[in-house]
Amino acid sequence: MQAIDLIRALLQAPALLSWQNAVMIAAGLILIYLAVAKDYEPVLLLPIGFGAILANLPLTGITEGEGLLAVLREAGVANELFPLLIFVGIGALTDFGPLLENPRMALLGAAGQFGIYVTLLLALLLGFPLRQAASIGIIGAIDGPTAIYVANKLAPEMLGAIAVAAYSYMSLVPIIQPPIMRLLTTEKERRVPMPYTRRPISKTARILFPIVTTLVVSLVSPQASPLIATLMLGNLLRESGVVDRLRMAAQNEIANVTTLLLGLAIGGTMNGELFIRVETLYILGIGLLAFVMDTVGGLLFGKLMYLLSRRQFNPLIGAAGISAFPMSARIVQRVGQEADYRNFLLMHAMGANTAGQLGSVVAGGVLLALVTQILGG
Amino acid sequence: MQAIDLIRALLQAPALLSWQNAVMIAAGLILIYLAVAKDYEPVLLLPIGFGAILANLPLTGITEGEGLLAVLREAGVANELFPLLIFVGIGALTDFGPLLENPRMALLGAAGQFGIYVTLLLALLLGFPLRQAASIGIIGAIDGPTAIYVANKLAPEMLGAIAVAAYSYMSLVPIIQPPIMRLLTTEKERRVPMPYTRRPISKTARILFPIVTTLVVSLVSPQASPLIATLMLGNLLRESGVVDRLRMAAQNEIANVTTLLLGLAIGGTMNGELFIRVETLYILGIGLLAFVMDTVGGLLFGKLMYLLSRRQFNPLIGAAGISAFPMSARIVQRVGQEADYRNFLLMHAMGANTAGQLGSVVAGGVLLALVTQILGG
Amino acid sequence: MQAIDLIRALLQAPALLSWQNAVMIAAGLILIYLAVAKDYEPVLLLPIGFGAILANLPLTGITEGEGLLAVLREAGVANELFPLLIFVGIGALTDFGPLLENPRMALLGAAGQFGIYVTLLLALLLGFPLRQAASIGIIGAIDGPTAIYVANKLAPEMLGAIAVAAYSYMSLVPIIQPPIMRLLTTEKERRVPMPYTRRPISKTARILFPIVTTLVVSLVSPQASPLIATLMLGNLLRESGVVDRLRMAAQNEIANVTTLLLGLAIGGTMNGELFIRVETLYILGIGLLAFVMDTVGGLLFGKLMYLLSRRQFNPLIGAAGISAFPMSARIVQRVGQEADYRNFLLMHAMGANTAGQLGSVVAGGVLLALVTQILGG
Amino acid sequence: MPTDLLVGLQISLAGLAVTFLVLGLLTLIIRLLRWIFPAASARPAPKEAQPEAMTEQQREETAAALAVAVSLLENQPKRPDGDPALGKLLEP
Amino acid sequence: MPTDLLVGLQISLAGLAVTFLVLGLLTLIIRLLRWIFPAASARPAPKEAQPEAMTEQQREETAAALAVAVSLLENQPKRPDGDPALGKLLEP
Amino acid sequence: MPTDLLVGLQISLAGLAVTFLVLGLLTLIIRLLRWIFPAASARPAPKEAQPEAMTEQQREETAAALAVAVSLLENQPKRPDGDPALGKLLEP
Ligand code: NA
Ligand code: NA
Ligand code: NA
Repeated sequence: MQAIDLIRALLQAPALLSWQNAVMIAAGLILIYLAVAKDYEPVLLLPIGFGAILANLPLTGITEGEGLLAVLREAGVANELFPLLIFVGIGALTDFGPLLENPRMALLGAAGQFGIYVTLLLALLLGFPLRQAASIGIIGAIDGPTAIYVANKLAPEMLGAIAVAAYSYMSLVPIIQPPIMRLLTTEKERRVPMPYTRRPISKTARILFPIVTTLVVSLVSPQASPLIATLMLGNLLRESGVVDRLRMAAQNEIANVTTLLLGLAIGGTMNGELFIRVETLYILGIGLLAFVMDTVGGLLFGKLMYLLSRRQFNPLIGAAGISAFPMSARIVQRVGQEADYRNFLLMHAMGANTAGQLGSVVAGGVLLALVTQILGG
Repeated sequence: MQAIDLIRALLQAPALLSWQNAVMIAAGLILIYLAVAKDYEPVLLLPIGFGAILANLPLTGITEGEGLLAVLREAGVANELFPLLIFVGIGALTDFGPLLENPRMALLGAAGQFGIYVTLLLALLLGFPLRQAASIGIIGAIDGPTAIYVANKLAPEMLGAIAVAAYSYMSLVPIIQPPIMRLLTTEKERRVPMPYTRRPISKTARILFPIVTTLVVSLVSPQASPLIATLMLGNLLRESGVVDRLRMAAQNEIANVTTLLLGLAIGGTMNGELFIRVETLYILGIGLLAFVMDTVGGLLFGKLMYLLSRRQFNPLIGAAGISAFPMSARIVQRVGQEADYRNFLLMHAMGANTAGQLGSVVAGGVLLALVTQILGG
Repeated sequence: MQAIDLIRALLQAPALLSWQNAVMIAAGLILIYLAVAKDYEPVLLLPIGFGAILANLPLTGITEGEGLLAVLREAGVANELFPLLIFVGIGALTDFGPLLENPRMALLGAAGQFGIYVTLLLALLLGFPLRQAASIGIIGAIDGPTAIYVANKLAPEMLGAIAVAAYSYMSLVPIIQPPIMRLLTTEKERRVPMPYTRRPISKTARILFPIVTTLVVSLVSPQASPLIATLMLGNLLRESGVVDRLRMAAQNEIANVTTLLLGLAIGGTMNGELFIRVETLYILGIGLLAFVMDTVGGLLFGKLMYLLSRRQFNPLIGAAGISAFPMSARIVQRVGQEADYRNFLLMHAMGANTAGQLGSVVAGGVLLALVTQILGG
Repeated sequence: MPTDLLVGLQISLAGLAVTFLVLGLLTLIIRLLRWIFPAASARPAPKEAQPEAMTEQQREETAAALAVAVSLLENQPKRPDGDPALGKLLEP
Repeated sequence: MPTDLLVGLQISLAGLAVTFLVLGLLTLIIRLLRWIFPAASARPAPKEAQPEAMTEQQREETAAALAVAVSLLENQPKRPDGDPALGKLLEP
Repeated sequence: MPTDLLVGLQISLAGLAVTFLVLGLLTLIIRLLRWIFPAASARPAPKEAQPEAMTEQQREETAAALAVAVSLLENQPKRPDGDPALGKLLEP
């Protein structure tokens, strides 16, 4: 064999690049573009996009055997380690104070999961089997780790699309929510003033909150236990005040390293041959609907509270009952101020927003339990 | 099946909560209370307590298969990775200078392991088989990573109780040691002044110390090699002065992340059905005795040195020969000053205290070797 | 069995220490000496040296089964995870700006790999089989992670020696390169002034560079894909400017922790019985030649550019086409200034130097592909 | 298909119900926690997370520092100047 | 042995050729990137990596701060002094 | 049972003996190390961990900085102002 033959034999990869690969590489580039130019959840979409590119380059072996992306998938996605570790970091970063001050906001966190079920039904109507329909529905949790956790258990073949949808739509909060909020509420409703009086919460209550929440949610919905437990563990590290070393490790080292590796591994599942099918388009489309219906659910529940409270409750706050924290609370503040510049809804909306995070986890666990039960029995 | 039946089927977990689970959840809460309110080794007892709670919530699957706590146990406890990595961090944080300045303090680090053997004998008397008795004895090392390392090799079923005992009793140093010190020494002994003259140690000697110690301990006691090697590697990173990046990584990132995950994984072994038995009470009780006997051994050896040195040696320093660093050195300083306010025993006690750390590791390795040999032959 | 017999049975390790073990322990001490006293790549040579010592202490079990070094080897060397993660960190630290400003410098990064092939041929002449000869040749990449990656795939039994050679010789840049530079260039050539005009590079071009490079290199040389992809991922984290959390995690936490563990694991492969053989001496000797021939190749190509550019190109810059970044660029600057104190070659040499990093990765992947193809077909 | 949808509807109803149930429970829990552990009368200055042992430690370090001072005064000829490395060694 | 060496020579030739090819391609790519995406006319001040959302966020925080100020002025008897914890809560 | 206890006693004796032996060895080792590598006569100022290459590097950077300065002076019309990004590029 001559050197020239060797070279020719070497240069096989371009010929093996299928059109599906090319499309997915383009999709990866778009994700990176959205991350960099549009700042759409860049810490996840950039690694996912890069991983998607790598997964579609022929002959690299990077997604198989002991290839890098296969190793990362085994180490942290298949066993759900990475999303759970990220939740420890999120918990360490989240201040549940606004919710502790306004406990009635908790119910909005349930209403904001409405889209999960609408989506589930629509997916069933479109012919998806139950476990796939539920996985699509979970996009309505608008919560990356929860979506990854549930999808990986019920329909791992859809993991890439669902993760991308969950994280992308989280970034679309400032674009999608305001028109829905204006459509579903009247000017009068949006102008309802809600005075905010800070209520001090004792340190003991702050420390017991994550522990008791873990106990109650785990007992009522055991399948949600790993999710709620890690989120609450992070919060306990934060509120206990005696383990700052661990809190910093959780919110920095653990969260950052894991986020990078999780993003790469998820991108690594997006091989064109598996990914490019009409189902993927459905997933992305229905996922968007899930998000819209979450907002609708939250707003309608907000309107109910408006009525029940004799017009003392600004229904806009309902839109913050999704888990996109703290973006949707900020949107509520902004839209509320448009109606009346003196409106200060932020702290109320923060309460609803953290409740939305809890609601997403609970809904994810409950959905997992229900589907497992039905399919198992 | 109706929605109401689904819900009913879902809510099974509370009914499955056994009294053992409830007791262990209470125990987990107590550990968290001790960590937060009493500051008892919070970086370990808080994660252990939280892990113990999680391990006793029914149907979560978090300790089995690919559940989070099972994954962490496999990744870092079964193979001893986590305690060894923590030792790298401890070594990077420990200044052996006081011991290098006062090498005769080294022997006190051997005397401070006395409790290990008293406990071992007592456990044999109480009917524990040898490998369990030795694991209980290792609580007398009063050193978390060593205790976890040895117990995991000899009696993994006792890991949770032994780790909890080791870390809890480390925290009790300020409560338990002073009365024993006052009981076993006379006022006259406690007042012995020990002038401290700082002796400069060359950088070369400081750098060679961890290397030579690794060589000697490994050759004399190969089973102690992983423990001493990681502790000394950390110290070499520190003293070499040329790898600050690695030193910081060892004492921060590696130590913190590993501590959190190790604590969770150990808590995860504390399932009520396995944990609640009379043996556990014995372990906790005898472990406390181990700690007391360590202090006694150290003090008696200190009194021997007092006599041999013609009353130039303050026997209180012997109490610092355990590995609870730097707490017991501080206690020695405090009790010494009670007797004579001019007493400055801290630096001497620091020497004995770092020797206690070495002694614990050596004693752990030797015990492991001896038991393995007897059981194997 | 009496206590004294037990002790005697315990103290077997010193008798089992073979002369090979003793030699390797001495070698480990020399590596640590070079790291600490000579500052030769201490972040790697110190852990490698320490690991080599541990691997040669009898009966510790630290390199077998679930021993620490075996666990680390499995976790990050066998699957190439650690070198690739280190590359993410290196990419995050590398500014490819000088290369983007002077793209013609890229070719010097190819010329600087000349030694790989000279070495490969020499090793074949000396009777090494192809896969070993190629692994020895890869020392000529003068790039630690690349050498480890390739050697682990082609000749894992040589991993220790090759890694040590690659990192040691990287440190010898300031000693070895200057005489060769003076020998192969004339005073007149060395005095060629190269004015440096900073050319602004748009942010878009900076961001697209790592992505397009990944695509092109992966398509032309798929076996190089994991290496180039991780290097470029790190650079994308850096240049994108939107994921500073991830960039810091890559260049600090990930790089530092991985470097420490990789060094230990590689040292752990250097057991005397396997390591001490005449081949090892050959490897170390030929490796040094590889380095010299890289420099020669770079300089000769520099002289070619000198001629082609009508004496506008300073051939010294060619010596920076190896991957020892940024040491060789600094050497070029220094030797250039010796000839004419007004010479400012640093930025040009930086361009060639970063190109050398890319060239090393490409050459490594190409070599892997060619050898795999020949041996497979 | 209709069966599937029926199952889906039941899941949706059950899921929404349990989610509201849990979040409702959390409302009660929060009220309960606030009732059992009320904040101190006036709003307390935000207590920085300082474990008790820190003050314990500080006390001991002060004691040690005093001891050093006394010892320095008494041994002045032997130890002419303060040891800058001591502070480091006293660190936990 | 000669066969081996021949193979080695071919590998060397092929390897060097492909390496030069790839690095040559990179030269072209860089020129292309610079041509398609030239830097803005004058050298721009190094644009610090500030994602758009940050300014978005800043705008909102300013709005919120103003709202707080207005609300404070209007409710002065009820809330006598500014709340030092508010700034923390406003953080993302 | 008595056998077990006897074994335990032997383990205890052997264990204590070896532990004292090893710690005793360490005492000797420390004395030996201090004897072979004594600290420099007067107590040296604590030498901060500065690898040699750093000063090497600093020397080169000074040289580079001088070169830049000269080059700037000579090319003043072409490059009107100092380049703020240069310092960054000179970093290792
Ligand atoms: Na949600
Ligand atoms: Na001890
Ligand atoms: Na190279």
